[in-house]
Amino acid sequence: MDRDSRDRTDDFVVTNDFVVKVATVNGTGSASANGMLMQAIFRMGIPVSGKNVFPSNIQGLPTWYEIRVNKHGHLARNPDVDLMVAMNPKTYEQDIAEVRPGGAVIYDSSWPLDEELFRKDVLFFGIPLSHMCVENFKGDRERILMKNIAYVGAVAALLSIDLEVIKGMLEEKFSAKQHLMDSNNVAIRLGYDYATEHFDCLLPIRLEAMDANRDSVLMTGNMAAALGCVYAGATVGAWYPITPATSLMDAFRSFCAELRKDPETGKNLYCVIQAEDELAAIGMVLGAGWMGARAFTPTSGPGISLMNEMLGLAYYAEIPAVIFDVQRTGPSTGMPTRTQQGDLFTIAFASHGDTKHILMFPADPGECFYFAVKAFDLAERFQTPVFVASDLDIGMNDWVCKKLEWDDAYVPDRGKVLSAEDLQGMDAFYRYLDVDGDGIPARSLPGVDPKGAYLTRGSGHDRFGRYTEDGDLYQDVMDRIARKIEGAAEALPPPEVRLVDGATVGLVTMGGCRGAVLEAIELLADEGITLDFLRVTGFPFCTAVEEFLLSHDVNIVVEQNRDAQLMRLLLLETAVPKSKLSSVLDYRGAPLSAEVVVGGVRDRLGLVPVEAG
Amino acid sequence: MDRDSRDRTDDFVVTNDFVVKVATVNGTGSASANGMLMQAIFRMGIPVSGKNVFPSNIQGLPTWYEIRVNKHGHLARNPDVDLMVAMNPKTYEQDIAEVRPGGAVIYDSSWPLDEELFRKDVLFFGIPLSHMCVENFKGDRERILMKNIAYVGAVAALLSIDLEVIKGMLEEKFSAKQHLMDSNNVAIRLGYDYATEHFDCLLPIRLEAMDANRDSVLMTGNMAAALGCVYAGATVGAWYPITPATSLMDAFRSFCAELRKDPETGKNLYCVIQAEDELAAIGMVLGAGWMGARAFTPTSGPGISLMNEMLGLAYYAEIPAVIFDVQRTGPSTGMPTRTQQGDLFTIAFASHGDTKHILMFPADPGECFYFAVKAFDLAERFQTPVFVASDLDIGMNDWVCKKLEWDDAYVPDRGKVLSAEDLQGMDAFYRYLDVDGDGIPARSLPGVDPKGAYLTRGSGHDRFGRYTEDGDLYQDVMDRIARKIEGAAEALPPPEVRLVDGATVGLVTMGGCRGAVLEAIELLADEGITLDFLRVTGFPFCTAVEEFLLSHDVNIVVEQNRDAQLMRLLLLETAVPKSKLSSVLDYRGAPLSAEVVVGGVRDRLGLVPVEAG
Amino acid sequence: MTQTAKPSVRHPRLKRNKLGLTQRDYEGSQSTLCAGCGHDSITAAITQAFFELDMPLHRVAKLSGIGCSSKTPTYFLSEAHGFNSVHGRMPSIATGANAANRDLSYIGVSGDGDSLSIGLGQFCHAIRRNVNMLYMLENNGVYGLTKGQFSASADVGSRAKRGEENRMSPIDPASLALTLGASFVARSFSGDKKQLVPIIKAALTHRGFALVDVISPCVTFNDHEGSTKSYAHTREHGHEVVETDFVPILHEIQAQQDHGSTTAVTMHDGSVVRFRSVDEGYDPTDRDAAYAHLKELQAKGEVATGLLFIEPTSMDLHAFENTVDQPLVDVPFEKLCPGSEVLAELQSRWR
Amino acid sequence: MTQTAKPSVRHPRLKRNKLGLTQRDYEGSQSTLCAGCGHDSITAAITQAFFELDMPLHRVAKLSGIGCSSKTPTYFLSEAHGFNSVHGRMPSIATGANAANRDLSYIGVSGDGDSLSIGLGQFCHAIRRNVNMLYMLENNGVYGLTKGQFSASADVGSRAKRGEENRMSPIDPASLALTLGASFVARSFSGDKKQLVPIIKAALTHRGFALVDVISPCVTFNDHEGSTKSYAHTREHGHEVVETDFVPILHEIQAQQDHGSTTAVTMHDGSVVRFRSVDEGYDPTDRDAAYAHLKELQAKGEVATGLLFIEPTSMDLHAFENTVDQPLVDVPFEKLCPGSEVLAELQSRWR
Ligand SMILES: Cc1ncc(C[n+]2csc(CCOP(=O)(O)OP(=O)(O)O)c2C)c(N)n1
Ligand SMILES: Cc1ncc(C[n+]2csc(CCOP(=O)(O)OP(=O)(O)O)c2C)c(N)n1
Ligand code: SF4
Ligand code: SF4
Ligand SMILES: [Mg+2]
Ligand SMILES: [Mg+2]
Repeated sequence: MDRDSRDRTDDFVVTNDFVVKVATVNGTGSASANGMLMQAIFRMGIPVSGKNVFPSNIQGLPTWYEIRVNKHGHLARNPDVDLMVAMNPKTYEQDIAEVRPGGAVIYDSSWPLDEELFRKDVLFFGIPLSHMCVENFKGDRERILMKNIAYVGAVAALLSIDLEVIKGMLEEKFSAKQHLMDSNNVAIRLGYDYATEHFDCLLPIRLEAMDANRDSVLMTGNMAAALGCVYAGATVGAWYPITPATSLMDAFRSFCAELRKDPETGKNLYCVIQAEDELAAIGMVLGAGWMGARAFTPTSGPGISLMNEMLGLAYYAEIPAVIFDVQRTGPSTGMPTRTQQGDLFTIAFASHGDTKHILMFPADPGECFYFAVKAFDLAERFQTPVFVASDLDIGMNDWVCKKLEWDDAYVPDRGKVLSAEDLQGMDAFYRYLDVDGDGIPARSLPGVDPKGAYLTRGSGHDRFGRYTEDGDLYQDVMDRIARKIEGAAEALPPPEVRLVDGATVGLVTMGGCRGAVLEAIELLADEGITLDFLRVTGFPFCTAVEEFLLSHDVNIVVEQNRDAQLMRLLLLETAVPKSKLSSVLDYRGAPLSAEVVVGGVRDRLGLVPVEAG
Repeated sequence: MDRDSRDRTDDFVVTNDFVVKVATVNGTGSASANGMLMQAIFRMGIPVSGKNVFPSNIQGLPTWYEIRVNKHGHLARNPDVDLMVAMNPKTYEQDIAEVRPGGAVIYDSSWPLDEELFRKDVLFFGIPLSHMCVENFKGDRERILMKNIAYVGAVAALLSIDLEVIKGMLEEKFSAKQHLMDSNNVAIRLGYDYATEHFDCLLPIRLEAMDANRDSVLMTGNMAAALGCVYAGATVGAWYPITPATSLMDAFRSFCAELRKDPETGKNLYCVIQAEDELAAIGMVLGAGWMGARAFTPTSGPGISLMNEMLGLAYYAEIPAVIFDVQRTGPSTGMPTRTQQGDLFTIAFASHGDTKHILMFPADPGECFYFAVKAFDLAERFQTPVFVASDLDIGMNDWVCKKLEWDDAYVPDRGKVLSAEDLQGMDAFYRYLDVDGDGIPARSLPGVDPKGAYLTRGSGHDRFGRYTEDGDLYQDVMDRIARKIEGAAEALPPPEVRLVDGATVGLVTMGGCRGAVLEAIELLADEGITLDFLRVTGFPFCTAVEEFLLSHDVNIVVEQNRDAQLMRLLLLETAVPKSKLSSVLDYRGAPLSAEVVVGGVRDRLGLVPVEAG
Repeated sequence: MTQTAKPSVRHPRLKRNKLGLTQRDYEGSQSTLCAGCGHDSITAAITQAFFELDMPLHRVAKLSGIGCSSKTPTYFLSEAHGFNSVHGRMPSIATGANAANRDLSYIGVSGDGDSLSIGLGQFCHAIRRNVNMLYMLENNGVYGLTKGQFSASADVGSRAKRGEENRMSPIDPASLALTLGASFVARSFSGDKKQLVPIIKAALTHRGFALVDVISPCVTFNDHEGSTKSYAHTREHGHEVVETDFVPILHEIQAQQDHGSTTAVTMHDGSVVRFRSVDEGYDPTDRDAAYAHLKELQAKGEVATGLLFIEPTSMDLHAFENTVDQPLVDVPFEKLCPGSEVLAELQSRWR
Repeated sequence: MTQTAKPSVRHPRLKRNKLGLTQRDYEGSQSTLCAGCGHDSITAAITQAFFELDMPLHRVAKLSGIGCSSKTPTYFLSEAHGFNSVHGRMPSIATGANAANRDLSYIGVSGDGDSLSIGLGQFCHAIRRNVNMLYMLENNGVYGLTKGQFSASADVGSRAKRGEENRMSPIDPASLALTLGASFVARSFSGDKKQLVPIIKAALTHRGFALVDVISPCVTFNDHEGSTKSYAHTREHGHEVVETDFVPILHEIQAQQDHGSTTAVTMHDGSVVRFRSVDEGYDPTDRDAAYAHLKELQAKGEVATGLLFIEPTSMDLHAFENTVDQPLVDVPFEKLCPGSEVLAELQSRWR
């Protein structure tokens, strides 16, 4: 990104617009220290984001945390590091190399830094963190933990984070554990005081309290999606642990433990089953969905692959199910702790034979909540699996989001479910009969009434639900199902569209790319390039999506996979001609940055970058 | 189809151009009787095809066999029945209704036919088959079996099948079992004599010996594919039984039992494992492929769905594998004994993440043989799974095919496999290094040399084969794999192209639709509609495919699935604009007929059918 | 909803159960299996057991995988909901269904291919979770529907119709279930309705996973000489170790009056299963002893039959998960959705 | 090919084996597991066993699924080919590999999640096929890599780090394997190298599927009080039932000279495994007795360890399939392709 995109005060100090990156070792407690740092900035009312870059490992390998502060609210990942908190000697070399000229490095000066690592164009702040912790704390474990807290103190001092904010956080966190609160306070002060005492040369970046977060909270997408499941009235969850989806079910369980106990008996108003694998997890969801429960499973790519057969069954036997695909870098095991949007084709057409599934693409944790609720409504209304496709970045990172709201008038859309009275009032019930002409037949639930009984099956059946090997009767049902799924297009959340006067080029994206793309649009606007914005939120695509694409000369689709999966879906499933489509791809596993989008758009439009002024 | 498409002699008797359909009950031995009928016609040198329409059941349900005789060699299914051999009272009604006006019905007159079933426009030949068999044979089982043979005799008489031909067949078949030969001969005569004696009114259809089959044999696609595996040198086969793929492995085993015993020890020069499921079957194939064996698995849709995770592993870890997808009607269990071409999308992009697989589409059993051999070459050359996508019709029905030929100079294309000497001569071996610039790295096989050792993995790796979570190193490998797979386009068997002067419309198809489409082209030519022909044989598509599509104003893609999967693949993967694509679909599970194609093409071109002259 | 109709001749004098239903009402549509298939006899036994248990038709959920055996839910209880799922995955579907609605009676029908090959993992884990269901394993040693390949339950030395001999050791569902801690393990023979019906009733009454492994000959592919799953072989080598009698809850129990060798086990609903050991000292409540006895017989080429093991007080899925007594599908939305105030409160912690 | 380098300090006086290699040569790259993880000790034992068996490095194939345990093939024998596959599916890959090349030494490493949940079906079927391999099940009662969920081997009453108690009955790989007819079943403890190394050597020498179930504590998620798979608990409750000694083929065998309680079993290659029963009368060649003893100890809360059962003469996959002795990958194409004449002959029958 061009340096000049940052607002600088006269004395070349940038306020509330910079990137801090912390390099540590995983399994040492640094994750919670970094979270505190981000939370403190959040509490100062400043727009902030934190991206955890962690290895597929439990302990001892390099890990990073990237905090971006941006007063304008641009919170996509920005790889341009202003301050590196280099706590892992094993990665010193690459960490120090990453700092932008004029930036700074904090390191642990308990041991001297290798001469070769110093850079002239970067400030170095050595703090003897390990020494201080050895002096002040007892036991290896505590010393390691407190070193993290100590660097938080130092960063707080250098960036002018309000110490009271941090103290408040510690009080909340350790209210029950005085001992821990004490050590944490000591550690914070160690770092803070050392920095204030030793460094009079100030950093070129600084924080200043704002009031941008009044209506916001910090949450991860998995947490929000789990809460959506609670609010939607989901009662059965089945899953097999997999990064980055595991925390969704962890969150569901802990929300339920708090909010879903029967007040009288203390028993659970939900049932969460750790399945033996993903084939079983989706099987359990289908079993529960068949019974009439709202049921879901969170998983990631490998799990989706394993669910393939059952997804075809659900499509063809028309059983509601909600699947959260928290995407990670594929194919195969790939990079389990890196983000991607690589499963679109797989989920859109999962399973052999002719299928097409309903997909939703939340852009942030807030949408994870709302889309989760909607997913259950759609799954029951259309009697089919609905996929909520988020990704590791949305699912596992803390995002600053608008507070969630809930309308107490909400009534679940159960779709066409027949009650015992309905059934009794009917001449005969036929499971797959399109009575209303919308492709959606009515369903009956087991146990309700003998008149509703039928045999659900994945084998050939006719509109009456009877087994068939007759081609015409088979086709009749398949055609109706196709119609039914098309009908979902307009029932999905509407796409996000932002139009500018005179723009002839559309920038199209989905999910977590939103922030980077919007930021890129602003940056390009500064260069005089105006772009319209379309964020696709669901599949099958609604007419608004098609109209947008048709009404622009070029649509550049920005997404995080190698094969332009969204662009190709748009090509397949709208009337847009090939000539109007182009794409910008980044599939390296990190959350998307505006820089990549800007570069890509310039390239697609045949423009050269403007000179940094 | 218009009646007039048949050549009639002056006395309105049609020679060598008609359809016989036999309606029986499965599990009664009718399948082999019907096969005899077809084989006899084949031996008379007349072009013939037989389509078995059987239930997903072992015994007691209706089953049909459709024999088409066509002197011009048009052997696609034709639903226009001239002669119905109605042996199953449970389906009399629909069977008799299916006969074309002027056609005929043979039925078992041991019991009187319901008055209501008679039609004025159809000839009825009652033969007391059951009575005759009760009189002439002992025991229920034999009586049931021989009834089938008896109707063969009757049909032979009515169609003028050479009795000597049938006798010759019986001699070959029962040379070792005099008793069976005797009963069969008796039964044949029973039917034959009864018919000759009682029916002097002749059928409007008749057979006359030709010499069209001199260079041909009868075979099923599964048999031929299995033989291809034998000739390609495949040593490891793993599979889980599934209709319609099971007979492929049955055939492989019996060919191997005959051709692949070690002459000295009598031990097997192959290893076939009945896996516990398809996940295991493909796992075994990958294990064997990794070791350097040519390994394969035959399966159908549900198996493909279950293999999804492993297919992504094979793609990303670059392990050769050959998968035969003998397609059946999906989704889910669907109609297991009906044909379809519904798995294209699933196999083209199998597994989560960015993937793309090599596919081959044989059109008949002959191509099943050649494509099977080629598939192993391609799998090893490109170090990736290769799918041979046939279907139930090709795989399980007997087809008249040109005799298979084998070039003894054939040397398997093992691709870049390093020998111990190669390895010793290298400075260092890196598994995923693109030394030759074609995207294909060299591989080493376990056990050959310590220098070749590396760890195969489905997790992130760099070009050296080392584990990585670095986005750039990951991308490097993913981009190379994409390049590698593109390279396969021109290595696949060339598409079949037939151009006519002045045609601006292309008729595009794949696999078993070939016959019906070519016949339709002739029929439409008679109406003055000229069409070019393209049969796609593989994926990724080669430039010849793209050029064909681009050079026609309209390309009508004929295929057997609901969602126009081939047309959509062509749209995605060639430069053809949407405006040039259109499609004709039939997905009711029966082999395609020219009638459907003709109707579809007329409709797409906005033409009305010409009046029957 | 009606399936393929069965010629419905009503005998006016047919016996009626407490619900006023005849056994005919517990039937389904006409079987399409081969004449003589063992599975059809099991269907008949199931029909009778449900009838005799006075089970309301629509309160039963019948599930299956894929195979000839898995087709049979169509042939009984046509007024019960059914789910003919995919190959080998019925246990997970039953688990999810049961999680959602604990009040129905669950019967899962599967084959040896369905349960012991492709479905082995799910089968074992349903046992572990002690899902409250009757699991009917219709065991014929082959894959019937795909035409006679050996299944994993084929015995060493058993011969296929075409002559090959199986040499891999079989997976014996009963001993496997005992090893895995199953709470109810029975084995029977499709040809022995007298033994089978009370076992089915006990299994349906048992709270937890009740495995009923039934040797069910495949007349088309595995009933020849040389097969160890043929009618003849099973008749000859079946060995009843314990006789079972099922006494419904409301019947008067004459418990302790029997001979010394009789034990009675009270089920969670108060009904009673009475055992009379055929083999001296056989105790169907001692898992390890049952296992040892099974293996001993097996070594002699005999197949132990009867209700081999029962642990009537084990915890089932819902006990493990501590779910409410009311079926989750019946819990009103108001009790499930915490509402806007709670949402605000919750979020106050997320700052 | 080298993996992440390990500081390679060569001690000139290190012991060398028959191939002239030191134990260092049998190592792999630096472990990235948590300090103190049981799996690392198993890696060390594997390294030592291969070294002591004088195994040529590149004649070993090492496979694994996914999990912390499944990462370990990177940490030993860096000059052997390896295959880190997908979760739970290593057995099938090993089966196919072995089918193709029977001459390599196969070691599969898996975890309790990998083998007993997602991979249970494949695990059981590899046992049934008696695939010739050492199957190392690094058993810690939890899913380490996904951060500590209970696995299916978690014991009843074992507590998770956050306090919940497991109440489902565990799948015990050793008794499961015995039930399924496994030909070699051992259990050990990662902390007991003395016991583990000879077991690994015997397992590698055994022709057939050799299960080595090793309790391997997860220090990060399952080594606390209340866990039954912790170091402390395993040390306290481990119970060696039989001591094993492996005598390579060329060593002089002093077989019958020992005390009365020693038995010796000769392996197919002529090497000998000697047993000394710790528990009086324990006979590691009697499957059912071994099972009974295991269960008896289990009932007392004890974990039987040692080479629990061996059947050295069982048929392996290749015996079942009657494959040639030469590895199939080495059979020249000429012997595989029947050629044009045969093709013509064959087709003469297809008319
Ligand atoms: C995924 C999948 N693979 C294979 C099949 C084919 N198939 C159908 S039934 C069956 C075996 C059935 O055997 P079993 O469960 O023993 O039932 P049986 O017919 O013997 O009663 C197989 C392999 C399938 N339907 N689905
Ligand atoms: C298909 C699939 N589902 C889930 C995962 C996530 N996953 C990775 S390792 C693991 C469990 C590993 O447990 P275990 O085998 O006991 O190994 P440990 O880490 O305890 O040694 C899981 C669930 C995956 N990699 N693939
Ligand atoms: S094939 Fe066997 S199992 Fe299937 S219906 Fe016939 S007899 Fe029964
Ligand atoms: S998490 Fe547990 S199993 Fe994994 S490396 Fe750490 S201690 Fe070992
Ligand atoms: Mg069976
Ligand atoms: Mg584990």
